[in-house]
Parts: sequence; C-alpha cells; structure tokens
Amino acid sequence: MMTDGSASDRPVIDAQKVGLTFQTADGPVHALKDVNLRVLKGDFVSFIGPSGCGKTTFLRAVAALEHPTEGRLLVNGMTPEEARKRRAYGYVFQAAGLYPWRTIAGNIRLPLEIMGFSRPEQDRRVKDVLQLVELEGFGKKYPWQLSGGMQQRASIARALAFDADILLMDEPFGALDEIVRDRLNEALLKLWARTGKTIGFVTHSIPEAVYLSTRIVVMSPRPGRITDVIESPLPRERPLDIRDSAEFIAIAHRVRDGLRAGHSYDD
Amino acid sequence: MMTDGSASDRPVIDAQKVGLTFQTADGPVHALKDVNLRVLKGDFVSFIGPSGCGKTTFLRAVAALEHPTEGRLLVNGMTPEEARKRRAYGYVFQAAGLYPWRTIAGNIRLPLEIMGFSRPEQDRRVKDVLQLVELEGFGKKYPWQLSGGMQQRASIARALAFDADILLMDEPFGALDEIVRDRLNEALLKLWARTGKTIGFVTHSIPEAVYLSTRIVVMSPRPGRITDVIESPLPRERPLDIRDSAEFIAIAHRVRDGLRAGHSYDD
Amino acid sequence: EEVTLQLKWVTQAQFAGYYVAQDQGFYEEEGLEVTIKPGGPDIAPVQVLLGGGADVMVDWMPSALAAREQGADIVNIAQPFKSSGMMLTCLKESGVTSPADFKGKTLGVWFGGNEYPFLNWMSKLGLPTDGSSEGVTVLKQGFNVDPLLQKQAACISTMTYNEYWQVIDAGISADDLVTFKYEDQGVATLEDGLYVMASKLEDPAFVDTMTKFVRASMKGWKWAEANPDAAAMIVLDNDDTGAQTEGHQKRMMGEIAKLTAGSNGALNEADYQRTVAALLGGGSDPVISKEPMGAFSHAITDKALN
Amino acid sequence: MIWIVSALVFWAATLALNIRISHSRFSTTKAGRLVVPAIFGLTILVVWELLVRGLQVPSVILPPPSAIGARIAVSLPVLWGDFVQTFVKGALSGWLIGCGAAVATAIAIDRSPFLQRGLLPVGNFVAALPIVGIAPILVMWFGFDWQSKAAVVVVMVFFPVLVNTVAGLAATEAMQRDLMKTYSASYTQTLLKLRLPAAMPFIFNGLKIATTLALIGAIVAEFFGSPIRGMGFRISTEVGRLGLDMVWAEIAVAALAGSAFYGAVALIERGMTFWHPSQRRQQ
Amino acid sequence: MRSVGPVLAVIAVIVALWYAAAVGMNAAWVRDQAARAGTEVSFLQIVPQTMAQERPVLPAPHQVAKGLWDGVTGQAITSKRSLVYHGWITLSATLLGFGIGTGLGILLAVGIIHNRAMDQSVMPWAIASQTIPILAIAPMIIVVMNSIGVSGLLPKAVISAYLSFFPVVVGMVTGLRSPDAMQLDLLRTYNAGRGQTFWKLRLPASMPYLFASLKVGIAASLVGAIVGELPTGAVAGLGARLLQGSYYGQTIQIWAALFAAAFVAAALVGIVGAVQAAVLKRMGMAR
Ligand SMILES: Nc1ncnc2c1ncn2[C@@H]1O[C@H](COP(=O)(O)OP(=O)(O)OP(=O)(O)O)[C@@H](O)[C@H]1O
Ligand SMILES: Nc1ncnc2c1ncn2[C@@H]1O[C@H](COP(=O)(O)OP(=O)(O)OP(=O)(O)O)[C@@H](O)[C@H]1O
Ligand SMILES: Cc1ncc(C[n+]2csc(CCO)c2C)c(N)n1
Ligand SMILES: [Mg+2]
Ligand SMILES: [Mg+2]
Repeated sequence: MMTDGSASDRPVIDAQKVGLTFQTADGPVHALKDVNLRVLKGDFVSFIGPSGCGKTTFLRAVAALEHPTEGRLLVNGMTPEEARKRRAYGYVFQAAGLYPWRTIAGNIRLPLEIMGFSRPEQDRRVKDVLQLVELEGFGKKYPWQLSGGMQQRASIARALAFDADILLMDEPFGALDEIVRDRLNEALLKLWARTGKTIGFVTHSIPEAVYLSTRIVVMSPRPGRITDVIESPLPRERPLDIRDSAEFIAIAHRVRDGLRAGHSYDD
Repeated sequence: MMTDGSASDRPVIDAQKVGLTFQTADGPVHALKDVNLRVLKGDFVSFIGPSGCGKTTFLRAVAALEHPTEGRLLVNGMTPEEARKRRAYGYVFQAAGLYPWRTIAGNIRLPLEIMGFSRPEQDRRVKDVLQLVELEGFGKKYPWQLSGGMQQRASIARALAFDADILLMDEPFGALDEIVRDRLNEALLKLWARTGKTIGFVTHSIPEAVYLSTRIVVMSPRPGRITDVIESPLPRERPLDIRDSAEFIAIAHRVRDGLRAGHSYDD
Repeated sequence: EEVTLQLKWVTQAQFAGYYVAQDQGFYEEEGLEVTIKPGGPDIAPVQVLLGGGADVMVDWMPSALAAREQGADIVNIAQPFKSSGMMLTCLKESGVTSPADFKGKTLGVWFGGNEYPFLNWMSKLGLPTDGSSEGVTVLKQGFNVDPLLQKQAACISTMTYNEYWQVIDAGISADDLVTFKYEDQGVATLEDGLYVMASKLEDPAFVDTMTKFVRASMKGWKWAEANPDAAAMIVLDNDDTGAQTEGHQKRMMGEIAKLTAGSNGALNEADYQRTVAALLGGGSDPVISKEPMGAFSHAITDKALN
Repeated sequence: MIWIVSALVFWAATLALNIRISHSRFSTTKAGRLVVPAIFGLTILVVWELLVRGLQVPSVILPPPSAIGARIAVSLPVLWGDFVQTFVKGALSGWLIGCGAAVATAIAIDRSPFLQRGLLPVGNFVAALPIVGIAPILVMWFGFDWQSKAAVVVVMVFFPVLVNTVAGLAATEAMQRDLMKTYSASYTQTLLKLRLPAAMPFIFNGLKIATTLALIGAIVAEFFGSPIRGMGFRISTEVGRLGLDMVWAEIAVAALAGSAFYGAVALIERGMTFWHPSQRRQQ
Repeated sequence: MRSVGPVLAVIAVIVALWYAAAVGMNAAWVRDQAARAGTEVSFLQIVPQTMAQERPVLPAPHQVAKGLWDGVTGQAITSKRSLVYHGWITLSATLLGFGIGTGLGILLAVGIIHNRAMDQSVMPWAIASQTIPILAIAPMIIVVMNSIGVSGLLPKAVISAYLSFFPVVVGMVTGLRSPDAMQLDLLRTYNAGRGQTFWKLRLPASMPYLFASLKVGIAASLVGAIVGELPTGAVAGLGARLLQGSYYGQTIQIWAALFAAAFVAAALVGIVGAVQAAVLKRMGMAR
C-alpha cells in the first residue's frame, strides 16, 4: 500500500496484514482484516468510515489496548506494548471517561502526576490546556457538573497536557458545535505544525478529515478493512478558507465516494 | 415571542421566562435564563448553540428531569411532571446509557416491558427499530461489544420503540458518519411526517438542523438563553438534495451567524 | 406428669443422679416424664426457671441466694450434695504454699455467680481483689485450666471432680501442685441443690410432683454412688456432643460420690446457716445484705423421704 | 391490658408522626434528620417499658428501660472503665490492625495472579474460622488482657474488609483502565489513582460492617477469660448474678459506642466517596 | 482448575510455618516438664515432643488432620461423635438463618431506599442492633423463645439471621443506590414505577454489591449458628463440639471442630461465589 514517506523515513506505525477477531458468544466478529498501513513521523492520518468498521479497534490496537490476532503491527519499530511502556501515546477516547472523583483540573493533572511532572509545571500545563479547549474557570468543577461537550473537551485537554509523540484521537470533536470545532481544528493544526507529532484521528466529518489530514484512510465494515487511502495535496499551512478551494472539494468528493462505496454492502 | 402555530393551535411546550440555576460548591451556575418558547403539536424544533449553553438542560427540564428555578414551563398544558406521568416522552440521551446487563435487544425492550406491551408486540417492535437504525443482527450482543456509533443507534432505537408523542433527542446522530446520518435523517423525517410527533432535537450540525426542522432555536451561553428562533420556510417534504437549494443555504447562513454571535463573548 | 430439669452445667457425672434415675426408670416408676436440659457457661438456670423453661433447677446456693435478693422468688427444696468440691489449685513453682502467699499473685476465678465463695474467702483473708500490690489480681477464668498450664495465673479455681484432673491429665503431677479446698478453709458453701419457684409450691399438685421427683432423683443418686462406673457410662450415653471420655467421667463419678455421700437429699440447716453466714460476712462487698427468709423448704424432702 | 393497649396506641401514633415528618420539608434539615430516628428510638423504649409492665415480665428476664437508665446513672465510673478496656483498647486497635491487614492483603492478592488464585481461597478459609472457636485459642496465646481481644477483632474484621476490597478493586470500568494503560502507568500509580478511589465505596462497606463486628468481637472475646473489667466481663458476670439492669446498661453503652463508631466511619465515607451515585443523591 | 497449584503452594507455606510455630509454642511446656522432672532436654529431643502432646498450645497440622479424619470417618455419620453429624446440625441452622437474614436484609434495604421514614429511622437502629453483643443476648433469645415453646433449629437460626442480615442491608443499600443519574433518568422518562425501577435497574445494578455482602453474610450466619449452639446447653453441633473441647482443654478437638467449621464456611462462600460467577455471566457483566 501507500509507503512513500514525506516528513521522515522511519515508519511510526507499520501495520502489515493486521487482522483482529473478537470471539463473542454468538460467533466471531471480524473487526479488522488484512489492514496494511504505514504512518510516518509527523503524519496526520484521519480514519473515516461507517460506524462499526473498526476505526476504534485499529486505534486501540496501535495503543496496545487490543491485540491483533493476525499480521504484524509495529510502532516506532517496537511492539505496541513496548511503545506504550515508553509513554509514546496520548489517547482521546470516544467517550470522555473522566474519573468522577477528580475535578476537571484533577483529571487533566492525572497523566502529569503519573509521569512525574513537578507541581508548578503541572499547574502551568493544566492552565494552558484548559485555555486551549476553552474551559478556563471550570477546573474546579466535577465531571457530572459539565455539559457533554465540555466533558469531551476536558478529555482532549487531558491527552494534550503531556507531550506524547503519538496522539490518537477517537472522534474528539464529535460533540462540539461548528464554531468551537473550527477553532479547535485550527488549534490542533497549529500544535501539530509546531511539535511535529504524529496524529491518528477518527472523525465522521468529511470536511474535518480533509482539512486536518495529510492522509485520509477510508474504511469499510464486515470485515473491517481499508478501502482507500487518500494523500492530501494541500499545503501544511491551512487557513480555514482553504475549505472553499477546488482542491479541497475534490478530495472531499473522493472521500465521500469511498464512504458511500463502503456502505454499498447494505444498500 | 414566536407564537404563530402551523400544525395545530395547542402548544405542546410552553416556556415562559424559564430560568434554571445549579447550585455548585463554587457558586451558582445559570444554565438557563429567561427562556421563552412555544412549540406546537407536530413541530420539529432543533436546538443549536455552543457547548454548555443549556441545550441539554432545557430538554431535561421539558422532560421533568430538572426543575426550573424560575418562570413557568408547561407541556400539553400540564406540568412536565404530569406529562411525564402520562408517558409523553421518548428521550435520547447525549450519551448512549445502555444498561450493561442487558443485550441490545433487551435494552430496546426495556421501555416496552415497562409500558406493558405484549411479548409478541415487543418482539415485533424490537425487530422493526433495529432495522430502522441498521443494527439487524446485533440484538443479542451486549453494549460493550458494540462500537460507539452502534451504541448510539441502539439508544435511538430504544427511544423510538414505543410511540411517545414528544420525542426529545440530545445529539442523537453525533457519533455517526455522514452516510448513515443522512439515511437516519431521512428515516426520522419520514417517521415524523407519518406520525405527526412533536420533536425536540439538539444538534451541532447546521445542515442537519436546517434539513430537519420547522424551527431552529439558537442558544448562547453564560447565562444560557435563546438568541434567535428561525422559522424554516422549507416544505414538509424534503428530498436530500434540498440541501443544495438557495433557500436552504440562506437559512444555514443565518444559523451560522447566530451561532457565531453566541460565541462572541469569548472572542 | 412432665417435669423439666435445668442443669447448671453440661452433661457430666456431676449430674449422674438425674441421668441414672432417668435411665433406670426411677422417674417412670413415679409416673414422671422428665426432660433434662443441660446447661452451659451462658445459661443462668434461674433465668430459665423464671422464664418458664424449666420446673426445677440445679444451682449453687450462693448464686441462688443472690438471685433471691434480686427478686427471684426461688426456694431450695432438696440438697443432694453434702460438701463442696471447690478448691484453688496452685503451681508449686509459683511459690504459693499457704493462703498467706496469695498477696501479689494472680488468681483465676469463675464468675457468673460462682465467684461468691472466692470473694468471701479473700475478704476473710483481708486481701483486696482490685489488683493492688496489697491484694491479689483476679482473672476471669475461662472454661478450662489453660491459665495454669500457660502460667498466666499462679492459682486457678478447680473442682475436685473435674478441672483438677484435667491439670493432672495435662501432665502435671500432683506433687507439683498445691491445693486449697474451700471445705478446709472454712469457706465452703452449698453446691448443686434443687430449686423451684416458691409461688409454685402453693399448688399441692406441684408439691406432689416434686416429691416424686426428689424421691426418684435421690434413688438415682444413691444408685450412682453404689455403681459409679455404670453411672458414668449412663452419663456418657446421654452426652449428645460425643465429647466426653469414659476415663474422665468414671473418675469424676468417683469424686462426686464423695460429695453426695452423707446427704439423703434433705438440706442440713447447719450447713445452710454456715453458707449464709459466709455470704453475709463478705466484708465490704457481701453477697447478700440481709438474712434470707424462706430460702429453703423441707416440705418436699419431708414427704419424699418418709 | 391497659398497658398493652397504650403501648400499641403509642406505637401507632409515633409511627404516623414519623411518616409525616419524613415527608415534610423539615426532614431534610439537620434537626429533622436527628428527630426521626430519635422518635423511633423513643418509641421502642416506651413500648418496651409499657409491655414489660403490662405483661409483668420478671425483671431478671427483661428489666424495663427506666430501671436500666437508673442503673446507668449510678454506674458511670464502672461503665467508663469497661468502655476504655473493651472499646478503646480492644476493639479500636483491633479494628485498625485488622482493616489495615485486610486492605493490604487484598492488594497483594490483586497484585499477583498467583496469590489471587492461591491466597484468596485459603484466606477466605482462614478468615471464616468462627470466632467462638478462635477466641479461646487467642486468649491462650495472647493472654487475658486487651491484646487477645484485639487479636480476636483482627480475625473478625479481616474477612469482610478483604472481600469488599477485592470486589472494589475489580470495580473499575474498562475505559478507565485503558486510560491508565495509555499512560503506561505503573501498578502503584494505577492502584493509587484509579483502583483504590474506585474501590472506596466497596471498602467503606467493609469498614462499616467491621465497626460493628469489632465491638462484638471484643466483647465476646472477654467471655473466654479477661481481667475483671470490660464490657464482656461485666455482661457475663452480671448475667450470672441476675443483674440484668447492669447487663442492659452495658448493652446500651455498646450500642451507643458502636453507633458512634459506625457514624464516624460513615462520615469519612461521605467525605471520600462524594462522587459515587449512592452518596450524590443524598446531598 | 488453574488455581490448584497456587493453592497448594500457599498451603505448603502455611503448613511449614505452622509446624515451626508449633515447635516454638509447645517447646516451653516440654522444657517446663523436663525441669519439673529434673532432667535436661536438647533441641532435637524437644522437636518430636512438641508434636505429640495431648493438649498442645498449638497442635501440629498432622494432629489436627488426624482429629478431623477420625471425626469424619471414624464412625457412622449419624454417630454423636461424628463431625459430619455435628456439621450437619450447624449447617441446617446456618442455612435457615441465612435465608431468613438475607430475606430480611434485602427487604430492609428495599424499604430504606424507597421510604425516607425508614431510611432515617431504621438504619441507625439496625446499626445499633449489631453492636449488641450477640453472645450476651443469645441466651436471652433462647430462654425467651423456649418459654414460648419454640426450641430446636429456629432459635439458632434467629441468631444466625440476626448476624447475617446486617451485611446484606449495608451492601444492598449501597448497591441499590449505585445506578447513576442517567440510568435513573431514562426510566423517569418512561415514567417507570418504583417496582419497575427496582426490578429493571436497581436490582441488576446492585448485583456486585449483593454478592460481596452475601459472602460476608453467609460466613456471619455460620458464626451465628455456632454462637446459638452454646447456650442451648451445648447439646449438638460444631459449636457444642468447640465448647466441650474447650471445657476439657482438648486442643486437638477444638482445632478439628474449628477446621470443620471453616471448611463448611469456605464451601458456603465458594457456593455463593459460583452462583455469583454464573449470575454475572448470564447478565453479561463478566467480561
Ligand atoms: N448537575 C449540574 N451541576 C452543576 N452545573 C451543571 C450541571 N449540569 C449542567 N451544568 C452546567 O450548566 C450549563 C449548561 O449545561 P448543558 O448540559 O445544558 O449544556 P449543553 O448546551 O447541553 O452543552 P453540550 O453541547 O456541551 O452538551 C453548563 O455550564 C454546565 O456546566
Ligand atoms: N469487545 C468487543 N467484543 C466484541 N465485539 C467487539 C468488541 N469491540 C468492538 N467489537 C465489534 O468490532 C466492530 C468494530 O468496532 P469499532 O468500535 O472498532 O468500530 P468503529 O469503527 O469505531 O465504529 P464507530 O464509528 O461506531 O465508533 C464492531 O462490529 C463491534 O461490534
Ligand atoms: C465460665 C465458667 N463459669 C463457671 C464455671 C464453674 N462451674 C459451674 S458448674 C461447675 C462444675 C463442673 O466443672 C463449674 C466448675 C466454669 N467452669 N466456667
Ligand atoms: Mg469507534
Ligand atoms: Mg448537552
């Protein structure tokens, strides 16, 4: 499949014929089959596809939260397990998953405590990311006192608070309105440009995928597999109004077609 | 405020100067203030607004899950509490909230059991709604065996399984890809046209709001309030390609402007 | 006629007379149907009697007289035990050779109504029991002789027929022990009498039943005295726990026979007076505060034994 | 007969009163929360008094509350001495040691799959040894004073706290655990920051049950040998002396001390598990 | 079973420690005896003697095992000397008491979460009831029940129930309150009745708490049955065996009875655990 690197030569994520089957009471579920993908350092890869096509499962496999039953999956040349041990990942889950016994600030502080940041450094970072996700002033609230979108932003802040090389984000902006979403998209792009992180990003919004990514992976379900990988010719610098350009619309069209094809199975 | 009815004269939801304040450890939170709204039978009302502006809170107040601290809120001429006792609502929560000890089919069956449907009738309805949300074949799975989007669809199915007069849906399609979303939008419109239900619908997607609604309520936070109510001039019959019409785009524009204005506070 | 007898302790040869009377059909001959309820450390027989759970009970006179003062209207109707089996058993190595050595030592005592003779003795010796250096430290002794074997106490309470032999069985020879019998110290009190509620004695039918009961019981006791081994086997048969051993019960029966010898069942008033005097003279903390009235009745034994 | 009827009437009246109070606003105030159980308790006492008198229950079987109250009033120094011996020295120290050991064991068990499969069944077994059998042995081992009582308490509270802690440590959600995995958090970090907080509602269940067990254990152990003070000593000797008023006086002290102990733990629980739904609703 | 190995390993360690402790604790007696006899004993002479005493401070494992073996297989199980016979007597009271206690506990918990008056008035008194030393009132319960003509199994079961209802109440109250706000809100939108909320939400959600409580409750129940056997005149049952052994200082008999009781308890807890696994599996909660 697509192997040509752009930013660097070392593949950060290297999936070869990866398959993952869940054994359930009423038979096996083939969540992933024959997945080949190579992500290079500094890539911004979006995953898009119908619900249930294995996007979450793939991200979880990369983060060593699931184990492929077939094929070979390497992260930074190591097993995902080893990479995890080196704290290579920041992960934003599909549901916010905040700890109810910690305040919002406490939740964001959690990874910082675990990774042994100094107290003043913790405070500084918590303040920064709270501002980034526009939650200043909510640090002292408990999760159940926040709206759904605010919880989701808090969980994004938690993943951004420490500088993981690989950021895996599972529909992080799903519960946000267009305006905030646009702003956070821009902020994420800036962060990416500044830090050169490698980002894996699941979204259902075609414009979002096109706007953010250097590469878009279109998936299709039953069994979950990759049907198309689209390289974006857009420049790295992307003002918001790039979305009205002809190039942008062309890519979006290709993604939509891929998506529709993935749905054909049940049409 | 907007009072001119279209479908019928009897207001289904009648909010007059409704305010709702949460008392928290670090001071009161004004989730709703001075909210005036009249929804007539058969209306499809969308709520749109920045995260934390009180959309969920308003929906919950209508369903008698929160109690306004100010003003008057009537549902079908009764208090929300009385309306709840008459099982007037079907509610789709922002998070799926499936019971982990029940299968998907079991979760959908739950309201049917409670409302005393006969067993064959339960089976029939479960089958129907599973098909509607494209989850045939997943009835026997447990919630944690489903992807995020599938869980959300299951929770929609649960709310549709019994015929409530008022359907309150809090970002029901947030975690779905465009294709499924379009299909479910269409299905929801058909259902609405067929049954004449009154629907309250929270979404972050401007096109979705415009496509579905007879009226769009734009809200703004701190304190949560209504800043604009937009009547849709679109016909009740709406093919998907109506979204390319000039009328549609004009409305979407107005909504976007309202939304942007709501965000101005922190720009 | 049905009679329920509440024992003071578990099934053992201490109560052989009643089991023999049962087993040999002496009760049956009198037309009685007797139920024997074993006791235990948590059973206060007086409570059972007053609660209506039994018609007649076996109890020690000190606790019975103390109960009377608490308002329990009970009366002694027979006294099969002539002498007391209580004693204090000390390890020789603890340095106790006479009551004068008790000062500063730890002594094990049974409570729950059995402590009166001991407290009485100590007050006679002028030893406070508050643990001060001038007096003795008192331990509430559990069910067995471990405190002595573990050397947690210098002396413990024992019965001639039971605990003393457990100490011996444990492997300590009689030579290593010093014993003080309450009988010898002049502080003996009456043990194992039969008591009923006084109000019931107004009913002639009850008096009649008790007469038969006492007569048959004494017949049992005398049979047991004459055939100690057979009596011990009868006791063993009646032990539902299956915990008693033959050797121990036979030996116990031998010792018991010494205590019941000399009693025909009737209460000896001199013994009674001696007990009362001991309990009244308890120094600062007498067991009973005033001379009891009507605490015994000869009505039953008079009829039963003539 | 009059007594019994008035007992029933009184009971019905206070029951009605309590139901009314608890449905009124007043019940949500601090005072209201005290008044309801107080009325309930008063009801029990009055009905008890009336029934004992009405049915002429001999006081050596069940004394009336008034007699118990009188006894408490004149025996305060004795009761206090017994309380210190049994509650402070025996129950409290045993509770602390036992609960600490149980939580530690639960963590050890949880930490090592080997121990989990090996120690849990054996631990269950050892901890299920009935106290009545253990008490004499422990008295034999640890002597007559409070140390053996504390040892009995340790054995008694161990099991409930262990079982609840093990259940609690397993009570985290998959996603919460996955989050920790993505941080590559160490075992200790996961334990301190996720599993113990999540286990708190369960652990406190165990701790609360243990408070009452501790008191029972300390008292019961005194039945098997003790110095001549302590609540269990007093109860067992006074039963023999038919001093039932004193027995009930001690029982009253035990109930009071035990409830206060339980209440204190429940208060700490409320502070530490405020986030759990079972606590949140009461706020 | 994967756990056989670890269990055996742990048992082996315990037995080894136990032997060591037996030597340590029983040695004093051997030395004292030698001193009383005026002889000297070496350590090597002490060791075998510590394991063959008739009333050791701590009997050696094999002595207890033999006591157990004799008690179980030494005679017909209907014999009064059979541990099986006594175990059965205790077990029947335990089960009856556990049934009563669990039922009562669940009923109380249900009442407490549904009724403010009950929550506020019963809970403090349920707590108080548990602080009453059972051994103190057990005789009174037996006496009172006896005097109204109830005897045999029931009084013991009442004491069992008295001890076992409390863990169930505490656990169930927390468990029945554990559903989160959204789960409850969902049922509110259906206007589900209290009964329906109970059956469809609170009860399933409380299962993990219930089972943790039941395990504690059944062990407490056994303790209750044993305690209840003491004041019945220690006639039969494992409690009576324990007490009798204790009267006569027969350490080995005490330990044998103790282990028999613990085996019964472990088996009961194990059964509850198996039921738990089965139920949670059926409910899809075991992953
Ligand atoms: N239980 C609560 N206690 C305290 N504050 C609350 C509570 N629930 C909501 N709030 C606050 O009320 C405000 C409105 O919340 P609401 O959930 O209605 O927002 P929303 O419009 O649904 O947002 P979103 O789109 O993110 O879901 C927020 O500021 C939130 O912090
Ligand atoms: N633990 C599990 N056990 C069994 N099946 C599972 C499990 N987790 C996921 N699946 C199945 O694997 C498939 C892929 O799930 P996945 O969560 O990866 O989908 P997704 O692409 O993230 O969908 P969505 O957009 O709805 O979140 C689904 O069919 C789902 O039912
Ligand atoms: C706790 C306890 N209390 C009292 C006694 C005393 N006792 C009552 S009857 C009897 C004769 C049988 O040995 C004895 C000694 C005891 N042993 N243990
Ligand atoms: Mg997903
Ligand atoms: Mg919301």
